[in-house]
Amino acid sequence: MTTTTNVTQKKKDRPNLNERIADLPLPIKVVLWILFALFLFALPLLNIPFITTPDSDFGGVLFTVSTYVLVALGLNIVVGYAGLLDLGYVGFYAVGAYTVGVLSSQHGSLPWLWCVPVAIAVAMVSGILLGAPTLRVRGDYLAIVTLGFGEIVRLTLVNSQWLGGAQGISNIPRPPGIELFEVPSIDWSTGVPVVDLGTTTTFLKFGISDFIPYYWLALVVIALVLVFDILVKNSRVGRAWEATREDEDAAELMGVPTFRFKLLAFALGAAIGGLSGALFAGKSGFINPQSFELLLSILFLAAVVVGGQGNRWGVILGAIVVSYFPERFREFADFRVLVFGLALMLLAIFRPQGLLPPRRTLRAKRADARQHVLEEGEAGA
Amino acid sequence: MRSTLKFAVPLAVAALALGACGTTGGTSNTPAASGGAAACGDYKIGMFGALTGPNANLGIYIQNGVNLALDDYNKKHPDCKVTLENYDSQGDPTQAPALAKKAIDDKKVVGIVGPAFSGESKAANPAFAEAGLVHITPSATNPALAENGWKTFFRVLGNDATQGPAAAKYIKDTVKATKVFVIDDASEYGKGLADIVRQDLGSTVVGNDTIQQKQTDFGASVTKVTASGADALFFGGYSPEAAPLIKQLRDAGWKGTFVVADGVKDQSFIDNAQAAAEGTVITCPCVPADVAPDFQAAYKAKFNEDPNTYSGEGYDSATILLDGIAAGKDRATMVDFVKAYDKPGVTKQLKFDAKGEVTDVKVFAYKVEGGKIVSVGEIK
Amino acid sequence: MQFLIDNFWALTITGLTLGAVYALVALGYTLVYGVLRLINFAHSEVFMYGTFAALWVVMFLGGKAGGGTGQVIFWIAMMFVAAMTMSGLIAVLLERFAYRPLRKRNAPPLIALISAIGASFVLAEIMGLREKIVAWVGLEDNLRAYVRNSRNAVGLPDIVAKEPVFTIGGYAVTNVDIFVIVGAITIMVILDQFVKRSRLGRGIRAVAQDPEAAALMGVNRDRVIQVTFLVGGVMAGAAAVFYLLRIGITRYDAGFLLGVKAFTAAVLGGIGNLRGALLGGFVLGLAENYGSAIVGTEWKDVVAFVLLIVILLFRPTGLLGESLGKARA
Amino acid sequence: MPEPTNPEPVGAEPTTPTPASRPSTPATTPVDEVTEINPDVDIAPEDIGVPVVAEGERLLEVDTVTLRFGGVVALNEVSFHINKGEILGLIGPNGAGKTTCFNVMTGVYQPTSGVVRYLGKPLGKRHKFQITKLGIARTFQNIRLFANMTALENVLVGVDAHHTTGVVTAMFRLPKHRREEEQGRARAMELLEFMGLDGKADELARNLPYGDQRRLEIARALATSPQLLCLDEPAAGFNPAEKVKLMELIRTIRDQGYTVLLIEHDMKLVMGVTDRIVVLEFGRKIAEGSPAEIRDNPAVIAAYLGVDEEDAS
Repeated sequence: MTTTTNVTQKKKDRPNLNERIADLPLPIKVVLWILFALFLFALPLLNIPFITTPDSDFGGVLFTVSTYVLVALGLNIVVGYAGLLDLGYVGFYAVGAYTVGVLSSQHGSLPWLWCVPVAIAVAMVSGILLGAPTLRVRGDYLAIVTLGFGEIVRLTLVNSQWLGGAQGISNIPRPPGIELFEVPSIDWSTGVPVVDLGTTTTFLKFGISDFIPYYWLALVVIALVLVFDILVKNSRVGRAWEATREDEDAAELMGVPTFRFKLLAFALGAAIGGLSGALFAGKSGFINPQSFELLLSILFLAAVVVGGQGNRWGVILGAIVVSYFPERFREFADFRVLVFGLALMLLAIFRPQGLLPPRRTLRAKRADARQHVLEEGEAGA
Repeated sequence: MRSTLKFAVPLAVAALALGACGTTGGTSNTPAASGGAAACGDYKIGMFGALTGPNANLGIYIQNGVNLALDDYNKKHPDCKVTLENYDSQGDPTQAPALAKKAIDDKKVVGIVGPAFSGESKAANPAFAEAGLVHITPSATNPALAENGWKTFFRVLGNDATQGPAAAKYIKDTVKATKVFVIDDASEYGKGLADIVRQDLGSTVVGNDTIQQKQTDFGASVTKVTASGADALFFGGYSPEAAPLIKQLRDAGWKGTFVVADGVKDQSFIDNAQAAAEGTVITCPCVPADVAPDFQAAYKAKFNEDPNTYSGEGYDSATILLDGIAAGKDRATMVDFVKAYDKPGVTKQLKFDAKGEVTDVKVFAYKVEGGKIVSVGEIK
Repeated sequence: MQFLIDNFWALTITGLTLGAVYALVALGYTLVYGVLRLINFAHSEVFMYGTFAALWVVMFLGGKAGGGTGQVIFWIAMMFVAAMTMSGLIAVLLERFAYRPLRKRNAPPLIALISAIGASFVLAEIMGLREKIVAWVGLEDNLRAYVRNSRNAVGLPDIVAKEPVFTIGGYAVTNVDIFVIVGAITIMVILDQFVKRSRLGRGIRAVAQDPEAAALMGVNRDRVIQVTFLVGGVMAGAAAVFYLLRIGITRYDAGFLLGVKAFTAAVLGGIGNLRGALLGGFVLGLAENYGSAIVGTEWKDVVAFVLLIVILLFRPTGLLGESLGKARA
Repeated sequence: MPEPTNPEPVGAEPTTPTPASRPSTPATTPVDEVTEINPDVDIAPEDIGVPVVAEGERLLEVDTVTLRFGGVVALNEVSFHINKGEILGLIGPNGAGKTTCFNVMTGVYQPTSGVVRYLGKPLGKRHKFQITKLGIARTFQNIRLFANMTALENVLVGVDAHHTTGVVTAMFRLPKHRREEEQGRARAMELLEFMGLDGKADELARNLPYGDQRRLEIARALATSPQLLCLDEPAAGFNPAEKVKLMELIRTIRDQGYTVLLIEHDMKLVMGVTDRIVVLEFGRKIAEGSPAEIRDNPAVIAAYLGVDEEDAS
């Protein structure tokens, strides 16, 4: 479907970046995408000054960022698409991580790879178990119910010895790897980039302290989830979610089984949360309830809303902001959280639609502006 | 896509400009070493623990001790100063591994004081062990930490398995309690300790309860304690919960003896519980300050307060590493140096067994009297 | 279970005192929700600032154990004045800087939650960093006693000696217990009457019911919202004093958990409903205590949240429903 | 009922949950160029597997339905029926229970007593979406489009009512997904074209002029391929010229094979377009008959006496 409103016509003389990219021939677009993907994969090795975190290992930070991105994509289905306010998302993240922990170390010795599908399934089931009775409560009530769920999960982890209690679970196996070749990194310490053969990463060795392979793994998982997200969103399912978010009663009367679709969103969101939890467990080898505090749920939600709920690229950006900046600006030390809080407030005030608002709001704004101009014109005439 | 390219070009320029200034912004703010002596390795030691955030108290007490040790060293070695590199984990095991990696990648770091908590230790220590970087913890007391076969692991204080029995012994022999109630805070430290006490006291335990960290209202626990008729209460946990707990117990008219461990040995416990803190028995595998008056005086001179929990342990941990640097050890040879170390520190004789546990562990009993923590001697 | 029966009154009275604090804080959530339909996430910090104000004023007045009756009454009165002023002020500032700019820009409702989360971080961290901030300004010598160890808990001097007044079912009810429960209910009744009878109260109800109609009727919405925040803040200030008298200590992050509980109480009773907040607070306080007695203290919060979920399943708008706008509020 | 029942008084529409989804009100939106419909586009209902009665037979029957909210009797033993292929008008003064009646027929409310029969069988207790699937579709008195979705997407949601694509089908782009998507889009575009909205398929619903929003609502309802199309005051906020167009539209829709139930205030419109009329007052049926009969019915005249229909809403 092509848009033929006067908006685009008016802007034809100076098309914006998105449109210029969209106008590029397909092969060039593909090449650009591949280059971009390569750049992402190479990022922890490039050690680009200013972007690289000075006070913490960049590979490790990038892995953390990518788990946030994954979580944000999952939560975006729940909050952004289906419009359900979930304040307990960390619960599913914990369920995923602990499923891996329990099966691979605490009460079993399954390899990590086997645990991942189980973790996804268990998280999904927990999403359905929570959602089935509670999705009938509306809006803000759901927020507190999910918040309660997150806390129930955490407290159960702390107080249940079967799950390791406060000690957590150690010795979780790593993902299987194959050691193929060494990838050198770039050293900038002299001011010009030099290939540093001394600091290398073994391609696909999931070791104890080199987090770059985990980051690569997370990137692949993100790519898969993104494809899934795009395919599902552009279908009957995505439309049903949006309709439910816009007007639940009207959607129901237009033949959308809203409850079923809300539950579906909840289950899929939970599954993705569980998947990122499983990744986290596989990377850190040790989990305890401290990694699943309520505050994390709030940060996850902040990632989605700050980025632009409903826009997958927006929430990715939001997740990066929320997880990367506190690591990048460690030099603020004790003032980090304060500055982060201020940044959230300023973002809320100056980018109320999020950093990358969803297409719908962008277009709505443009159309509103046009209407405004028309009205003014009429008034003037 | 084009935006990325556009973005990349000025970035490269900026990076070059930065590079021209001599720093990349990527390295830490280490002052350039002045000494040109061949022996001077421009070494650093790392401080790994919570320095900001809600758990920062303990980390800062340790850091103060470490800084004091560094001052001593640098005064003696003005040509070849050692600097401190902080790895602020906020006590969060999620952040710990990346920080550990950062420390490992910085080849100038020859040893780590920390990690301060048991949780972050489990997350970070495997990486240290793999890299062969020594880490001496001044505060992580979980006994299981020593059982992982980490060759680089050392601990300058007694673990919960040494303190727990001592606390139980004190309750039995000195307090002579016949009915003991045991409460823990579900934390790794508190629960671990309380479980040992429960086990050692056996049938004299008349009741158990578990509270949560950050809890402030203990109405139900207070009712349980008073209803049990206990004449002593052991609490495994930290001072933020201990203060309101004892306060609310005393308000409810409970008259028994309150026994706690080193997690509560903290002036803020007394400041906050005030009159209710009087008579509290605190066990601690730490030497009373009057044993090392010089350290106490130096600490007070520098930080304008008395040394606090684990400051002395922090000082000792750093001193071991600094002695190693003075002896010309680098990262690879430091492990053996620490393993063979045997010198008196401010808290105890510093000598380690094969697992990295300090051998000379004494547990002392302290009592709150007149708003001060006073030593009442070793628990033997 | 036997334990619960044996100690029924002890658990009930302590549960009620805790519930009173929940209820007063819950009012702030409920009022703001009623008028703006948003969760004032930063309300917990409003409460926390109240506890510090009350504490500081006692320190400033040199309050200590063993004061005469007149002195104690004066100290407590000053605690209320300080805490209510501080909390009210913080609440109004919060509205002014975190919410009003969003309202003016017609931001989507969720973004207000983000702004509130940001504000909550900022407020808590300012309190947690007060030592450094004061040092920055250069006042550390004058204010050391107030800002020392700013990440640590701070205790209220023992200004009130807790005396048993009468015994019920083996539990000696203390003067503080009575003061907290009676005081909280009295304040609630006053607020209820204020909302029901005063002009401003009617304005609050009108805006809660239908903002557009209220605007057409000449109600100044901004002013009503400001007053709502102020009233919610003042209630949190009162709660702060009761909390301090009962718990005895506070900390820069003391608000968070209590805020979650108070919000739970508000939802339990029916958010937007003043009497619901009172009922929700007391129910939650009791449930926590009874739950601790039956299944163990470590499951106290789990009991609270499970209760919430169960109640919402059977009464999706809380025990008393949403009704700030309706006459019976 | 599993859903929380709406506590609001009789006849009131449930309020929209968030301000964002509230479509612009007629007062503020300027009425743009009048969109012309294309009556020649074939929009006949698709075969959706619902048994169809013959022309002129009873499609839906309201049988002595009573509905109480607490102590208030909203509907009192109301009975009437709709025949296949006709346009039935449901009229009455404000608060007569028209919308409530409507809600009972579309499954929003369950009758306290009495029964609604559809294709000869009781409608019974069903989810709202199931009733839509059975072939009853409706529009709303105050427009309730999916404001932040495009016109096309709005209609697609309606078309989707009879689709079954789920996550797995969509994820692997199975043939069913492709087939449903293609057919769905074709049908949606057909409907938009019929309504004269095909040029605005990619506009967000909230940005459409008021008249187009009304038409889009009808298109969305038609998209569910209903046996019975219920229009709740479709002419509200229209000027006389637009009302004439609307009458034409309703007739065309009927001619394409739909049965129409029309709730309307505007007597002229109702008289001009309907085949039969049912009149409600205070929850009771006071008259039923052809427009001519209703016009002369003394009870109806009494009920409407002094009520200016033009301003009634």
